[in-house]
Amino acid sequence: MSENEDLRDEMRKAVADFLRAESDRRAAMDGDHGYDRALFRRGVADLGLGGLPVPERFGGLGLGFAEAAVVIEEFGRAVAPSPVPDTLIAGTLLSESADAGTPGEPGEALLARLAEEPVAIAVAGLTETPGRGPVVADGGGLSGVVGAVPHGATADVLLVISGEGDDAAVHLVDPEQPGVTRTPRRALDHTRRLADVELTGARADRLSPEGDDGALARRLVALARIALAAESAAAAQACLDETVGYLKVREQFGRAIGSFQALKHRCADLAVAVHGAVATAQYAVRFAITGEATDELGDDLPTVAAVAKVVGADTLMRVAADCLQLHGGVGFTFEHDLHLYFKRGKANQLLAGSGPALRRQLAARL
Amino acid sequence: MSENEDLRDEMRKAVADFLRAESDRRAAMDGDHGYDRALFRRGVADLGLGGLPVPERFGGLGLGFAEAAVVIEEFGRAVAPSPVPDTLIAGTLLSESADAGTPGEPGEALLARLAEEPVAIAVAGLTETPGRGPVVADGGGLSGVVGAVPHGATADVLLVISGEGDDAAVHLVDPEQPGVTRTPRRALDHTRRLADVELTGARADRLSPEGDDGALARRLVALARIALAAESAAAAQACLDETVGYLKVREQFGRAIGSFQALKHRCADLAVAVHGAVATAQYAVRFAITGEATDELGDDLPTVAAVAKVVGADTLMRVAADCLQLHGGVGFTFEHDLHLYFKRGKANQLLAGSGPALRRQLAARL
Amino acid sequence: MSTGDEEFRAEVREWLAEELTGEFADVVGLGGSGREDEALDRRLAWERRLGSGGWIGLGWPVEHGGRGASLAQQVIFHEEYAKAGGPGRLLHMSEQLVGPTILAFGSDEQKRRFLPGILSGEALWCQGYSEPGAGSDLAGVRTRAVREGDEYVLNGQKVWTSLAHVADWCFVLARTDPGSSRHAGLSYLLVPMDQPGVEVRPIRQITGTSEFNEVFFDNARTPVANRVGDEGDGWRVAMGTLGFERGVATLGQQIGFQRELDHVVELAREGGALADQELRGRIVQSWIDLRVMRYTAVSTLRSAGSSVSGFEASLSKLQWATWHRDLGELAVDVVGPAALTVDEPYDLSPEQTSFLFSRSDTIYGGSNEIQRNIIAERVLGLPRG
Amino acid sequence: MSTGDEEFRAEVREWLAEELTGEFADVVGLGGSGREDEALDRRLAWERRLGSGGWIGLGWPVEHGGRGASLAQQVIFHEEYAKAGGPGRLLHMSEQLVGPTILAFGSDEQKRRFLPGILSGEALWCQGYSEPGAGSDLAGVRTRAVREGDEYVLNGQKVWTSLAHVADWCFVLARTDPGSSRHAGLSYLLVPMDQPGVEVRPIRQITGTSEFNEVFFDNARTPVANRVGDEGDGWRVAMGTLGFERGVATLGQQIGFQRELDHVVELAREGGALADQELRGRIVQSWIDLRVMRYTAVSTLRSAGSSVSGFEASLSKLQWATWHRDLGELAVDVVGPAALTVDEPYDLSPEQTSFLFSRSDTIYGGSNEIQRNIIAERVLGLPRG
Repeated sequence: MSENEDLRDEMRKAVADFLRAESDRRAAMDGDHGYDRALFRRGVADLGLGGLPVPERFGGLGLGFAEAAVVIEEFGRAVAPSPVPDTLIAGTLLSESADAGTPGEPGEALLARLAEEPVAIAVAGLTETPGRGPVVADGGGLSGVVGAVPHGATADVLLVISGEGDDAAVHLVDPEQPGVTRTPRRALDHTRRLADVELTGARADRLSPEGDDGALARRLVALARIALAAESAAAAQACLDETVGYLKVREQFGRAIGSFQALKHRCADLAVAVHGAVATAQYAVRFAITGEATDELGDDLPTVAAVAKVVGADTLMRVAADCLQLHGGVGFTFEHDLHLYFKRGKANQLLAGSGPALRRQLAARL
Repeated sequence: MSENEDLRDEMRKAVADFLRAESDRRAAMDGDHGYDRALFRRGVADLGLGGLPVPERFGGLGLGFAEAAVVIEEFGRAVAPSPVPDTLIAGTLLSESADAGTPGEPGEALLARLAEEPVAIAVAGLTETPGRGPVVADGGGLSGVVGAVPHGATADVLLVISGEGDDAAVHLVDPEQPGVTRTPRRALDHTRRLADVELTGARADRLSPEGDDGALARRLVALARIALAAESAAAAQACLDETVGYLKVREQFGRAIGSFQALKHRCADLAVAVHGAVATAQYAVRFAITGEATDELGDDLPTVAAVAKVVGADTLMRVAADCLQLHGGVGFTFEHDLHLYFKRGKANQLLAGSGPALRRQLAARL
Repeated sequence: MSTGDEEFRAEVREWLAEELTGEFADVVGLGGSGREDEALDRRLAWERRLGSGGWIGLGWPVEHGGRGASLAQQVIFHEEYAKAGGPGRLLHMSEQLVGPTILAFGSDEQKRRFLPGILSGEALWCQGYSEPGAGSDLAGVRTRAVREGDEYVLNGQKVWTSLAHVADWCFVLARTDPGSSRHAGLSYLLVPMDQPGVEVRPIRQITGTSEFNEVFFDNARTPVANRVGDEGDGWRVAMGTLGFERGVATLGQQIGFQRELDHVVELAREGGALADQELRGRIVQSWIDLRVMRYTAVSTLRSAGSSVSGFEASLSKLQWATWHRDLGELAVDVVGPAALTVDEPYDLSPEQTSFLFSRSDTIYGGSNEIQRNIIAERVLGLPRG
Repeated sequence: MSTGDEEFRAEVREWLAEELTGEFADVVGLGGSGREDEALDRRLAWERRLGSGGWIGLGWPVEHGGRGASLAQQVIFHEEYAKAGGPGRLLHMSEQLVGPTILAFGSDEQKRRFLPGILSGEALWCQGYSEPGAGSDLAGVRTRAVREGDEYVLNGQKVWTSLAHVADWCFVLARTDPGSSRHAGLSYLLVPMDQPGVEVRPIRQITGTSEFNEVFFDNARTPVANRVGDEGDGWRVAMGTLGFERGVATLGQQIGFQRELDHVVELAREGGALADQELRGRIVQSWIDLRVMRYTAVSTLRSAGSSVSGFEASLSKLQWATWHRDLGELAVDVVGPAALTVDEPYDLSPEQTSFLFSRSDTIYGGSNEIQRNIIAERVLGLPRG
């Protein structure tokens, strides 16, 4: 265990250094892709980010979700615009399928590609699409409309969820085919472009084993929610750290405003919230790895993932909002980065199951 | 208007002085009645509290709900155990009926008695009784069980609500009859004893005019909720005033703890809440008097009364809870009066329509 | 409400109905929070129309060109204006801040010179108070004004100056005594914007738009005769009318709030959020809190003489700013995932604008924290820390 | 979790199952928050049984009579204890506060003399820290201890001393240097309770009951040999093990919390509150927050070496105290109007007790405000005010 922790610490540092040195967030979010394609290529080439979860027999690093989560956290901390997080989730799912012997030939080919070259994968169907039901899979391929697909317009491959509940299934879809129409959408959160994806009898390779009763789709949803939890918690930590630093130097009334007790206590409450969100995301990551059906409280993975998602996103939103207030006017300017965290917070609350929707689901368990 | 305001200021002062000089809250709340019966008699004799709303032709002072509310506020400020508030509400309702020419002979007789001698009236049926429906009125009298009747076991007269909605009606009931069984209940709030009242074919005089579609009962409920709002707001103000005073003298870390900004800001927020609750109660009192069907926001009296009740009780609860924390350990002792406000706050939240229930009703208007 | 007030209300309503359906039908609903720079020309024209109709400076004394209207009548005007969908006012700095200041502290000459332009709706003013180093702590002002003959020469930077790019004048708090600190040594100066020494740069905000500006004074000049009050007495002059800023406008503002909330309820009904336990609960609490604000304002105005106390101004600011900010967030939550996207290039929906822009409500014009300090120390009498 | 841990868990579970269904079946579920004085004799007997079973001082070094159990094993014990419904512990002050203090700072003689009584469950200790003038500000202690020959003579008043009426010993923070102030000049003294100079008066609380006491020292005496650490070094001694107070007990405590929450959910289901939008929302948020607390504790223990940091102790206290207090209020709200009445004379339901007694959670053992100060200054490094 401690060996893995060392590895993860190294990875954390490597990714953080890479992002700090190379990432120009402002240029990336305004560019054509909404992210820095060259940076993505270098990240895959230099750090092996694409092949990180891919089993070694396909040429990957053979690491697991814990290491993927570390990378996702660092991208979250920097609110870096990038398809890396979703690609890692997809890669993790594919690799698990490969370990279970069920990825099929197209899945295996994609794993090999991931290890080899820069491939951006987008996941479609995590977020409720207003006025639309789930994508339908039948003999004629996949059909339906999926909104709010992160980096969906620029992704090289789509992972699409069809159906719902026990009928849900995961499919690989090549976006470059007539049956797929992608409409890029500017997002409230500048650091994560979205797309509407329309499928009209799109050819697809089903990843879910027949008769898995929606298990693979549930797993994908859980991994995606946990990833959002991890990136949110890390972003909240970054936001709070920056703010505490600012409060130590910003003076008003002849003293550092960080010496005013009302602000200090607010920061203390935020620190408690962030600590809780980080612990919750970490717990969820570990639980996703151990693969046990339920934990000591009797919760299953979808439950733990929903809790983590809600806690992480709510914490980021709360922290960013409070930090904006603590900064005063300057946090309200576009030039300051705080609003990127603030908008990411709201986006993470709404993506992949909104807070109200997930709490409604959790309440149904009571 | 200003003449009435002068009168109300005088009354406020007279009642406050009376309570300060004569009321021994602790002895009263532990006594047999749960309130000081002798004090009640003197209040009726010296200040005319019983006959306050009673029209002059019945020997009363002929004042209105605005003046009754002033008295109720002062009893709230002192969390004085007394049937005066409920008696004033009942007296107001009866007087309004008399002005409309519909109180009937028993109602008129009671008005004359109120002006003459100490009569405590309890109102039964304001608070939901768990597991029980409303009281049923038929040819055989009133039947049913009503819980949580304030001062119900010691009252000289009961005002009972039967039915619900458009079928609701108000009745005068003599508690000293075989059809009425009263079970005194010790209350969480030491300053307001409660009783369960069981009616088995109890003789009753109906106050509601036939075919009033529940109007008089609705009016009674509204007046009772507004009275709770007024007493809650005044109690919250008293609680905050006491706490601010304490913070100015209590020293820790070598300085008055009221100089710590985190506590100051909390007090400021409480002051805003109290100010709002006071204004809300006053608005509701005035609206109850003007008798217009709706106000400029399109709200009717039941709506305004529900808002006022919720806001008043929630504010008292919040203020008392925060004041307890601000006092530290000493507020946790039975000897300190803070817990009386704290318990009154919870009681007022639960009596005459709980917060969740009223908010549910208000939400239905949206 | 007296008969006279009802007649006044009818007059206001009639005038607005006529003007806003006529020539100015196109300005209905424009401007407002986060959309301050919308259709500026048309709205400036509308201000002049208001001025010629005699609706500016309603409460000002008759001898200075006002109507001497009562507080109740001023409230009526703001209510009817809001109900009629009158566009966001551009002259509130002129009418509600610098005008009353000149009335209270200005010389006769200043009154003669500056008030008519405000009353006619022609003179647009902006506020030069905040600086990068003097936000919540206004007394930290560092902009200097040095006397040279009959003029002051200004150097320094102001920030969060809305409408500075179109304003004719700026009322500036500047340090005229170079050795002074804090409240002492400040003066209140009226500075013409159209001169080489004044540069206005828009601040790009969280919304992507730019209602606010930075104003740079680089040897900007204004005659000594444009100083309001004594030299060094600027703090008292500036603070003397700060409570004025709100007060009478509150009830009108709340009608706008009610309309915003109604819109959110409508969205919730259409989109299904009204059926969600949590969003429904937040909506009803917002609905209740708006009523508390309204009842508080009604109570304040009932008990007010001719002005609103500092406590009530602070309380009202804290109340509405927090409420409005929370409504902004509630609005996007009610919209749900559809609020994730915006139109190109970054064109926000009203709910998204409200969500983002309302974050400034609790900061500008005295942050929530400053209001809490004021209430704790000046109203509750709690000791300074 | 290692195999050894699983064996240890089985051992704990087996022992508890046997003892709590046997002779001590009657103590199951007794005591706990707000019911600290319930069935004291039987619970004291149970403490002795725990002691004879070797379950006290689990983590203490073997050479001092402990088991040298790992943090994980201590957690396992607390968890299994809670799951088995073990009664509220009376010896936590002994085992978790004074014991570790003597281990860390005591003389060999003190260790020989005092530790065995704690380990056997026979010596009951109470805490003499807080005073009427020294609540949140412990360094304001005014109780004096003056040296007379081989003894200290104590005069002063302590407050919030739970179990003082049955305790054998009190560990007292007293001022031994009369001219000193604040943290300097305090000493940590072990004082026998059974002497004429010690008077214990119960404090009647908001619940009507009396778990807490005032302790008056009126020329109370204790040998100088009963001072732990140097004279004047009492602050360091007392603070040295304050973080110890929580930590390992947290996960066990949370099992109790989960049980309380389950009970509230059950009440809500039966009484209909679960169908109410608002109460349902509050319940699910409480349910989520309990998980966050648990995950936080798991994370703390995973990363902890042999002790828990001050940050984590403060954080955990703030988290659980606030959560538990809110649960107390939620419980009566779920019960609804039925919570308005109590049994004669003032006999509270578990929900009512929880509602009232949990108000002390956020005050004692370092109030929420104190914890926030600690986190802001010592963890975030924000400057002192």
